[in-house]
Amino acid sequence: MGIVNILGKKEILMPGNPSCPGCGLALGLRYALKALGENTILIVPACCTSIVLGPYPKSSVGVPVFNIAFAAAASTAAGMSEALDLMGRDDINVVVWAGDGGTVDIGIQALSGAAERNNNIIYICYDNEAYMNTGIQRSGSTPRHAWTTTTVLGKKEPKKFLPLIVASHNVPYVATASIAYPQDFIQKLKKASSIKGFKYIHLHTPCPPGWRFPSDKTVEVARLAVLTGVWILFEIENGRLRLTGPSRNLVDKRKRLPIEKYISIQGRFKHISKEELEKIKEDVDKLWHTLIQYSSKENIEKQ
Amino acid sequence: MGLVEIRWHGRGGQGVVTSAEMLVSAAIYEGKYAIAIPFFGAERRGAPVVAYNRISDTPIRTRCPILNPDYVVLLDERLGRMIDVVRGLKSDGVLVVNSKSVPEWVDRKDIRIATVDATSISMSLGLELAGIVIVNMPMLGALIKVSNIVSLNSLTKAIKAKWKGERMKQNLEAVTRAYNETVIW
Amino acid sequence: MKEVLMPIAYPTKGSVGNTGLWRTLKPVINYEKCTKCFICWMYCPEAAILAEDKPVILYDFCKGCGICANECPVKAINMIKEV
Amino acid sequence: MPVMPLSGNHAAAYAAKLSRVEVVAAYPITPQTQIVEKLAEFIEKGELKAKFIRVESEHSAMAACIGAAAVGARAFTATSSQGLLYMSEMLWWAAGARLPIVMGIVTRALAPPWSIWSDHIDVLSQRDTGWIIAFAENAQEVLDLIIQGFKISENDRVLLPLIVAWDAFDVSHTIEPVDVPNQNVVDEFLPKRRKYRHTLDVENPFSYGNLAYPKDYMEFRYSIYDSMLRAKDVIEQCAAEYDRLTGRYSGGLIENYLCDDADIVAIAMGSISGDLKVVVDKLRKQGVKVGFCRIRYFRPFPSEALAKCIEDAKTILVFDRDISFGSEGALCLEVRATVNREGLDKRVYGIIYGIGGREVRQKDLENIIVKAYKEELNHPRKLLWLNLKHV
Repeated sequence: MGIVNILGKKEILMPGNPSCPGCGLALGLRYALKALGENTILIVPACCTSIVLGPYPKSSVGVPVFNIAFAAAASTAAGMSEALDLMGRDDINVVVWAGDGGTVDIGIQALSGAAERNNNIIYICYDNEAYMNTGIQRSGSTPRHAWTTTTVLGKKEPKKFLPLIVASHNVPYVATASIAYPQDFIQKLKKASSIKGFKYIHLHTPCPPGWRFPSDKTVEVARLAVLTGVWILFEIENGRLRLTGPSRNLVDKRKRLPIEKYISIQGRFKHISKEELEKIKEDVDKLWHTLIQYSSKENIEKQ
Repeated sequence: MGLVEIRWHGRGGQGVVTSAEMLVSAAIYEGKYAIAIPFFGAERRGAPVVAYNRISDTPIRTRCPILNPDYVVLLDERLGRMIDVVRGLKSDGVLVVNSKSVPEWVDRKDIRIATVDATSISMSLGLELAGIVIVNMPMLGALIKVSNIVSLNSLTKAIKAKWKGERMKQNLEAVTRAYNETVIW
Repeated sequence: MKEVLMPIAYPTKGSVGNTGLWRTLKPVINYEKCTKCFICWMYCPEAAILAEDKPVILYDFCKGCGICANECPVKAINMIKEV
Repeated sequence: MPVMPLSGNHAAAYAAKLSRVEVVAAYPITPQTQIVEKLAEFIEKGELKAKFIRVESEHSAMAACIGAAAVGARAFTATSSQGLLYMSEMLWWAAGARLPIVMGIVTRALAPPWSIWSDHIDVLSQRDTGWIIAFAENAQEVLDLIIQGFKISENDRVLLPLIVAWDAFDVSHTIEPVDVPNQNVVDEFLPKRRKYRHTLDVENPFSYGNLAYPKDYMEFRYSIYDSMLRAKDVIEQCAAEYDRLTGRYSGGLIENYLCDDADIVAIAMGSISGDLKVVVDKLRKQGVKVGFCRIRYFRPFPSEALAKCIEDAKTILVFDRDISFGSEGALCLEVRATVNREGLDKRVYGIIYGIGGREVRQKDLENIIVKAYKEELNHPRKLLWLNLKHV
């Protein structure tokens, strides 16, 4: 029962909601609500979760949720957190739960504003790497060469990596997480909840219909993303980057699983050529390089 | 007192809008009605600016621009060489100008002229900001001297309500000195 | 209307009904093999597995995604066809 | 109650302060900026206990107000022109979410070409958002309508956000004596904002605004329509109560200025109203039976009150400081609809004036009324653009 105690039995995301079978974001939301508890208000912009929340007059979550326009999540949350602070309610987590489109594309202005003002909110971006709610169109967060309905030959540009952009706002806490590593994610959420100011967590949430893999492989795909080094787990606290979870042991490239293992399991990459695969590998190496440079030397040596 | 209409000409930064505002403030102390309408252009500091005042014993509903003022107050004498500052000034109306003497460009015989060396007064009191001498207070003193639309006492009250400390003293001194030094030609 | 109508939605289990009907494959736990590690419970995106003294699947809501079967370290869960 | 020399914009800031707003979120734009500068000053000096959120856009300004209002705070913002259009999406959200927010709009023309001067197109483009929309004539009314605005907006049978609009420079920067009510008077008129059924609360969780299928959606829109109709009574009641407490009647759906026996009635909104009243007085002295009807609330549109006001007039002149391209002025369209709906027999002339701050003199207003009186105007189908340069 170790895991059960760590995660907690209470289910705030309720079964019988409209998520797709094997939905990565639903799993992420279930963890997030377990970690943050009932003193939480969710702000949800247009995204898959707008549907997962359930049709009026029923809701699939047991905390207050405010639906808001696509570009407005962070600013709405800022207004809420300031108002709650004025009312003396500093015990409530004001949490944005937004997809990658609503975060890295249309929502980035409001996100940047709230981050710069250091508004007291937790912003969680669940990244399924495309506009899934509208039917798999590419977003700024879609990785290079991935098929989407608007990049039928694969996306030409690399993934816009938002965590470091947010970190450039000098916010107190930025982290990445994966649904394959719930303990790591939950720890980060609890830490974020204890810090005052702007907290950002970027959660990798594979999507079976969008990434073209069977619904039972969601966690496996998420795990392979981490073990191949494609998705890197870290946290940046007061400007110091620290690798977390399995990523701690993957600074040495040779310790990572081959990227092919991650790529070949997903239909969205099935068209790619050898050269394109090499380009994807380059992108991964580049990100590792950037992150290693970002972390302090002693930090890396310790690992 | 019937309706009195005033047009102010100056340069951005000289305090035209503030003087128009102070006149409203002073009028309120006398139970009069007044309105200050700054004509707001997109211009920056140093560019010519215009503001209007209407003062009356009865409520003022009109807000369209003043075409035939009773008084024209000119904060920068040199502006008179560029634009027709006395345009529409009523016959027997008064041009109040920041100058030591009657400017040579005044070509109307049917108007009266009052002058005050506001620049010297303000400079001697250190009323300067970012390289521009703020002459609005002495010009206000000159205007009420020639017009009597509000009393020096009411204007003093208005100044005391708006500023404190050294700035208030400087402004009061500027108004009073100009009030006493204004020459009506 | 007597009152202002507000789009308020209250928490409800089965907000879209019994999603168990969506299922084509059904996970069945072989409790003889089950080590009660609760990894299936942990990874269920639907919260359709209860953590009792052993994991219990809520078939009313399980959509049959199969993650539990895929993640079970001892392969104690079989996906079988719904009849 | 002290009389203070205030610009329209500063009157708005005092109104928000007297209304004890709790959250202000705003972005600078000419000619609105002094409102929020003054509010920021009140807050920083501790004269107003509120949060000022210095947002990065107008879209976020309204979003922040929505967030604050959703958890029960009294929220205020202000904007103009392009800022209002950028915010537009969130206006629909605020109304749909039934959140009582009050916003000041300093009316300003839209670009291109750039213009910072007044017309009403910015506000009227937001006509159908579900916001109550009021136009103030002067700084006093800016103050009075904002304070009343919170009361109207927060009425639990209304629960719709509310705009008070006033004209750039003509009101926003013009300084006038404004009778500022004492705080205790305003407190009595406008108690602390209450908690509603839809105020978010962790003790009573619900999702707000979830997907509504066609079987459910339409009723929400009907409810807004229904509340707008009810707002008409609430607006009148609030004006009466405000009058009782302050001794000043400064509100209500319309202003009837000498319309009752008029043959010809001019209709307009905003700052031109004072000049129109002066012109009416002048023409009355000359024996012209003219009246002026000011539309104070454009939404809900006061059809019934207007119909009564113009009942006996033969000719109606509608002064629009806006143009709906391909049709005519928005106010004129409303007046025609009212005339038609009430089965009245009138000639209605549409006049477009003051676009982008174009100067209008009393003489211009007088000439056009006299022309109409002498039945010398062109056919009502021909829209008249006042002081248009020869093009």
